[in-house]
Amino acid sequence: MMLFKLVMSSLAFASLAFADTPKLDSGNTSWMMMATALVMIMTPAGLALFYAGMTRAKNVLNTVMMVFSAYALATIVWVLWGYSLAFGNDVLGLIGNLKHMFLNGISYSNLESNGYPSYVFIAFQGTFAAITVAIASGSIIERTKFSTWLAFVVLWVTLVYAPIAHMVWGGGFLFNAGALDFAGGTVVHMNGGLAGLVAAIMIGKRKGFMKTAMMPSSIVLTALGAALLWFGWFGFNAGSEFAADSIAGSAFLMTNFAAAAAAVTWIILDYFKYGKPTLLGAASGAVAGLVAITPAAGFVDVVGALIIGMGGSLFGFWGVTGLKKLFKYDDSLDAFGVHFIAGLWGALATGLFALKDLAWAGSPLHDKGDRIGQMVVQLESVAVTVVFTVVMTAVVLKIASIITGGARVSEEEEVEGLDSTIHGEEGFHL
Amino acid sequence: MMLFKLVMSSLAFASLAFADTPKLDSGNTSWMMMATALVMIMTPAGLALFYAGMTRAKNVLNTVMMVFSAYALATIVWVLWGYSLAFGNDVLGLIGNLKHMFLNGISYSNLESNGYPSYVFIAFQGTFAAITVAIASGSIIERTKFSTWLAFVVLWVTLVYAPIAHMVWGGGFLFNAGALDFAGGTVVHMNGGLAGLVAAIMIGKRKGFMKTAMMPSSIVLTALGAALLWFGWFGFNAGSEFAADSIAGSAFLMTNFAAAAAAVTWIILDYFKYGKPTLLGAASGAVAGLVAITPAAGFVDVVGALIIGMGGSLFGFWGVTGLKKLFKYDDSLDAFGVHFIAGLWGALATGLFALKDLAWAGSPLHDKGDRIGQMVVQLESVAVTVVFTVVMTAVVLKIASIITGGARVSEEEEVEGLDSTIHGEEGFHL
Amino acid sequence: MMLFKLVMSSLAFASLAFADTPKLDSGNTSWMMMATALVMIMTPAGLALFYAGMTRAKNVLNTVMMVFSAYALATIVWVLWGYSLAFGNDVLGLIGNLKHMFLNGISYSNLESNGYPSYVFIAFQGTFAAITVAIASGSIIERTKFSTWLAFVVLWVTLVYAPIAHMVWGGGFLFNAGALDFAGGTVVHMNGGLAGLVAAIMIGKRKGFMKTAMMPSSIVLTALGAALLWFGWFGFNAGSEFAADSIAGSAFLMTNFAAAAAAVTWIILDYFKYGKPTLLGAASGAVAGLVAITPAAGFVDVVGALIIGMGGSLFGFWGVTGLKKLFKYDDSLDAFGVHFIAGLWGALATGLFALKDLAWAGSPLHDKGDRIGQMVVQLESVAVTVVFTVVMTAVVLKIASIITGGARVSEEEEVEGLDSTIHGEEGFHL
Amino acid sequence: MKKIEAIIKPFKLDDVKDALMEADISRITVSEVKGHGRQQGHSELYRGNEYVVEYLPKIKIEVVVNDDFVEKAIEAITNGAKTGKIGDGKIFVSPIEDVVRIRTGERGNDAI
Amino acid sequence: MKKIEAIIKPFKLDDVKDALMEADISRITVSEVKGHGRQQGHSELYRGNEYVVEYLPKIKIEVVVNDDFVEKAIEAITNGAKTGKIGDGKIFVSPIEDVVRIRTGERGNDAI
Amino acid sequence: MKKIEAIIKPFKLDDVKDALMEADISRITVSEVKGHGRQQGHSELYRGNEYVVEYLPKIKIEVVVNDDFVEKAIEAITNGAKTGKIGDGKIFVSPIEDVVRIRTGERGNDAI
Ligand SMILES: Nc1ncnc2c1ncn2[C@@H]1O[C@H](COP(=O)(O)OP(=O)(O)O)[C@@H](O)[C@H]1O
Ligand SMILES: Nc1ncnc2c1ncn2[C@@H]1O[C@H](COP(=O)(O)OP(=O)(O)O)[C@@H](O)[C@H]1O
Ligand SMILES: Nc1ncnc2c1ncn2[C@@H]1O[C@H](COP(=O)(O)OP(=O)(O)O)[C@@H](O)[C@H]1O
Repeated sequence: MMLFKLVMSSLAFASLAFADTPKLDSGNTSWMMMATALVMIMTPAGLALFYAGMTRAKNVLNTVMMVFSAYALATIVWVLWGYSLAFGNDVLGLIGNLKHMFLNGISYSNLESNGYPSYVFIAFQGTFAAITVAIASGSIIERTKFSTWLAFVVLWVTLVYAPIAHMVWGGGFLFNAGALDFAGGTVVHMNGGLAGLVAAIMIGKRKGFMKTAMMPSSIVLTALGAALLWFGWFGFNAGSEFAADSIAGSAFLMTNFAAAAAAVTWIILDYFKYGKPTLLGAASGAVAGLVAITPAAGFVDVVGALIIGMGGSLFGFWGVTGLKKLFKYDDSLDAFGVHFIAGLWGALATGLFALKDLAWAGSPLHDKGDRIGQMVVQLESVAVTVVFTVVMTAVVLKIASIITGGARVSEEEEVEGLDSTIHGEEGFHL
Repeated sequence: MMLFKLVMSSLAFASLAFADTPKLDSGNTSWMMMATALVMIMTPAGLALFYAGMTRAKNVLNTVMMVFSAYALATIVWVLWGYSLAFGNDVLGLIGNLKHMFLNGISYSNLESNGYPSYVFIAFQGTFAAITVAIASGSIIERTKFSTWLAFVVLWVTLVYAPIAHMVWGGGFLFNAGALDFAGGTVVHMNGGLAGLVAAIMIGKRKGFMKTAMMPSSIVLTALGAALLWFGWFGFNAGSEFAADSIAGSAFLMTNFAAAAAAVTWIILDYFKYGKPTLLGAASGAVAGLVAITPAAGFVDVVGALIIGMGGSLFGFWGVTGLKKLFKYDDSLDAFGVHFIAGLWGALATGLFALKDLAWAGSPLHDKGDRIGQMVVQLESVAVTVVFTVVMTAVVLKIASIITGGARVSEEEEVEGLDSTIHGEEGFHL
Repeated sequence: MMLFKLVMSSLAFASLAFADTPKLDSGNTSWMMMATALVMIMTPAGLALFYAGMTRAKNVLNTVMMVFSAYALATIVWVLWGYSLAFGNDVLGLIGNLKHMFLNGISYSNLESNGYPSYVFIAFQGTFAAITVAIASGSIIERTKFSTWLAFVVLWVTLVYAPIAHMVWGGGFLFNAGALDFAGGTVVHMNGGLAGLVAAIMIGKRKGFMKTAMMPSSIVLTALGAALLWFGWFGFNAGSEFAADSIAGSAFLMTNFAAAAAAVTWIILDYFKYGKPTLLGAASGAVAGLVAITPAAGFVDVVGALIIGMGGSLFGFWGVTGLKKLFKYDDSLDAFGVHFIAGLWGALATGLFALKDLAWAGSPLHDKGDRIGQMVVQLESVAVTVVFTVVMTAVVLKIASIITGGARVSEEEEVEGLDSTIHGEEGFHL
Repeated sequence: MKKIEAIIKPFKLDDVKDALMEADISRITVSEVKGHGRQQGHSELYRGNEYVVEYLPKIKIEVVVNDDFVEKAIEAITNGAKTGKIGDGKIFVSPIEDVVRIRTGERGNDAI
Repeated sequence: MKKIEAIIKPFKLDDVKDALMEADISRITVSEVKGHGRQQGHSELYRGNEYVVEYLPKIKIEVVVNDDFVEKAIEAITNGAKTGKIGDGKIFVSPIEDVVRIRTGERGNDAI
Repeated sequence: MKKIEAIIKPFKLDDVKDALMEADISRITVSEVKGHGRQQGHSELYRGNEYVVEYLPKIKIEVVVNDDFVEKAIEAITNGAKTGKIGDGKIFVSPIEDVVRIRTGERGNDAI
């Protein structure tokens, strides 16, 4: 996110008379609306299909429903109070105040410093909140009560996402530390993936986990989901420049390139380890690469993007085939294995590969050319996110679970499938 | 649609020497091309899947084919003569003349007043014509002859859509009344949904309607279709500002928010009435909310959008579960129940919730702060659309039916399924 | 492609002091980023589904995987050396040099003459390379070794695509001849389709070809793929103007119109020849029309677009139902029949229907009003492409085949299906 | 005890089931099969090639009954499945030597 | 030789197969069927209408054995498939007069 | 009358059908089953875990014939289905006591 930089530059401008009244830039407005639409499609279409294709046919609608409803609920929460908590005036460095509930005090005619409407900024940020919580669903699919999920989404966006977004982007205490996170590697991917793991451990394993074969309903859907995620990620990363300019163009190119490098890397890993290059692997690789490049997109050059992309797959591959087997948690669709692990790599790799010139003003790398200092800052912001997310997700899930009388469906429902038992529907009548 | 406003403002400009030669604005041009692409994807992908997922597997290709061919045919009709009938010089306040057939007299270098090419305006408007007639197919699926449908599309776009578009947007007699319809709640959604009902009643019920279970081929497809519709709707609503500006940004945000509110509302209604929150319900809710916010998108604030979205689901829910059972018409995929009913609510709610400042110049609300007067105008425009559409759709379908020797397939064809009997294909060989 | 024209106009500008430092245009940048995203979605989503729906269920993942991996690999090759080979400094009129490997020497802040970042131009061009090679996969599906395909993609982008792109767009010997090819009819569609045919003949027919019924897994997927292709094609064609301006708007409108005309034409042909209008036909028709209009999009008016679109379907229809039966090659998914044949028609029709005013400066038509001369140039560029592609594709495939120990899977693998034998996965567990 | 197997047209399943219920036969097992017989299949098109679908979708109903129910069952199925057109299908009767109800372990006639 | 046909609950397939393997019966043929019996199906919703799913998914196992394996097979299947709840299913035993192994042309007991 | 049931490899269906036609046996019923026998299934991967597909897709052909057609049918099926490799399948012959043609009500040998 370039918020930091934007603030810097508006400070710079502040000495000039016209600085506080940015003029509408139709090109930037056009781009930011499209970027928002692109990030939107990532959730109810991209992620929903990516996940749905991996679940068993008897739970396919429940999977889509969790993602779809997360998008809708998070959007409502965001407009009503989430945005205010994240971007309202700072309270103790931890959270924003509630002044902008219902977007109170923000006129449709307000413009951000790059000359596009504040309402578009709000909509754009809302799609980030939505996908973050939706990512977490991938870890707890096929066994979680739908009512618990709904409660969790509302609470989590309010009490976990909004504070973290505030700390990192909205003027909170991490805001001034100079961490480099171009488009939300920490706030979105590590955050969502880790919340998934915590929830997966608390809710427990699926019946038959590691024993019976749980075959994916259709990897065709997963591949289509990955393609749509890739498509939407252009808005996610290049949109996080908040302008249609050269940095956005660079972020765009690097995003595409890193994703491609990661997809091919996973294909190769599959080939060497198992002798069979899977389509699930290619799709997972693309996503891992996209996750890894997210914090770095606008800061790196071709070599950096290549290494970050390949590393995303390498670590993601290890996350879903190694780490998971080691600890035997049931991170069903690997939200943790892909989003957290590749996101962690990306956050650290950003410190390693960001170019001094492209790094935001205010970061140790940009201001003093201090790469070691930068790495320390990157680690700090990772550590804060991890601690905060683990603790708060556990609290929030516990509350959601109590409100709804337990987070888990009955064993019979799990065996029969959540589509028919919870939703009264079946995925396919072909 | 902002046409009304645009004309106003060009009148205002007319006193200035340079008013008649708008300059190209690359930002607005960029946005209007993308908005057109977004509305395009709504029909052959969004609506096609939304509908296909709800039909029985034996008719799934026929359903897609009706929507796909409607897009293609309507596009041809639009360029060849439809645009001219809708936006050509006024004839009796009812329809445009044929001067611009084949886009005669319109150069590729013509610009609209916001500085984007007239050809983009024509393409944008064409996608509206296409989706309107495609919506109607949802009511008559699984029993209608394909040849009749093709004839109907050509006639309906020519004789129903073009005149209504002219009356409301193109300089016809409703043009000056000051009705507020931001993006086509009346012209598109009420119009298409009502045409569907008329056709459904004329063609008659499907064999076994209300008796045998007609299970949807795959709600996964329906949910994907809804997500793509939602995505495209950003172009539909925010594109109807015809500029990348603050009002567009506001329309964008409100569209997203109202859709989210509506999706959650339908989930809750499902839960309370049947104990099972269905994915079909969540998807239908999102669409109902999008329909309802369409006429209001650029006029309302957060509270307005919230109420309009929730109301869209409330009335839509009643449309498909209450009204339909009461009158026992076979509106197969609920084009009427969702598009007309939620569209009607939206048209009236626009009068209730539009903000004076945002209302178009020339409307009673904007000019005199007269909300009652505005409601009267809204009712008037609804009434005219309803009467015109009902009568003309019946006439047009009758003609199409005569030309093609009856509008309905034989009973054997209906039982075997339209995919194999009409198209010689089957939906799935898995 | 407007490169030619751009170069012309920058030459014109060269006399002015400020010509070499174009200013950032946020509108053009916004449009070119979106256009790139649109072309991207054509490959791993549009083409992948278009093809996947046509293959048998046992090969559906392999089909997606070939397209998906082609996108990723081609993107890597493009950034690492392909771009330099295509657009680097000219060597012998045939290919660019390797100066820009790894984008060496190109700064993120470089702008193209229309004021958008060079990095966006590179990304945009990369998506063209990717789809071109991916198109070829359609001819050799269901029997080709995956390892051979990977090797082929790398070699073919390097040794076939990059040189042709250089000759036509990058300053090579066809660059100055004045051929009109707005968005890549020759470089992309004829090229990819012909490579497919050559490969299909070399690899041989599928077991049971022309004997057993090979039923498509799901035409629903094919139709969705066609819709996404259509959507992305707006970026492909209108993006090839490299600006959000009037010509782009015209290319946009004509693209949509020609596709619609072609879809309806194929429906009619199906109807008259077989009595059954198929959805596969409607989808194929749309694609054929899009292929045909590609070289002509920014040059023609409504009548030209209509004839070109209809002709695309007419010749495409003949390509897949007539020509193929005559010569009995196994062009499995008709990459040759649709892309080459309709592309050839489009290339020639561009000469016939391009308007003098819209033709690029430097072409015989524009400079001297010489349509005959233009036709000769069009034929020349077609002939060069054909000869070069046929010879080089054969060479490249031979090499790929040798490296990987034969290009074809064993008969048992072919019978069992490539999904399980090569990838260890199955398309559907429903 | 006999097993009665019937191959019928899919859209007749409900009628056959209702007829069996009326004859007090309420336990049946149903599966999807494809039949090849005198009835002609429709044809499918792919790229202009016409493939006759040689196997028509049929439903197989299996019901195991005590000997005195055999004629009733045949009658019920015939009534439910008959359209009078080619392709109505067949009923096959075969001997069953033993039946076990898994839940209770009951055997023979009682287990049916 | 006898054919043993069992209709069981789908999620019991693995247990039944394992039990048969232990009884040295390793060749089986399995198919998906739908059962209608005393067990009640769940219901599906479509637009607020509730449709009871009258046919429950079941698995049919077929195994042809020599006469001295019949009781073993019945016992194995019963053990594997039993939950004690309604819907556990049935086992049917019927005579087989001849068996041919296609690969070798062997006949009768040897071919099983 | 006998019922001849054969479990064969899917890709041999066309050959078997043709062989039966030549032997003047033109009415058959076909269904998809899964077989477990000596033939090893391929394995499927999911996230690096290898699952052996224990059940291989097979086709079951059922044909009911008069007694004098039994050997012809067996021969035809054997010829059509044989590849000589493990997994070629089996043919089972069992008695049928009665046959009814639903369309006409015909019984016994005439109804076949
Ligand atoms: N002898 C048989 N063996 C196995 N299946 C048969 C036999 N005769 C008929 N069938 C099944 O019954 C179906 C209907 O038979 P068909 O010959 O089409 O009609 P009809 O019985 O009315 O003459 C066939 O498709 C086939 O599945
Ligand atoms: N007489 C029968 N003929 C055919 N199938 C039967 C018969 N009895 C039971 N079945 C099959 O067994 C299944 C279980 O039977 P059900 O009556 O539900 O339970 P239970 O055997 O425990 O009383 C049924 O769904 C049906 O498929
Ligand atoms: N005794 C049996 N009972 C039921 N099905 C059998 C029996 N023997 C073989 N089959 C079926 O025949 C198929 C082929 O048998 P298999 O043992 O693999 O090969 P082969 O018969 O060549 O030794 C099996 O997959 C199974 O479906």
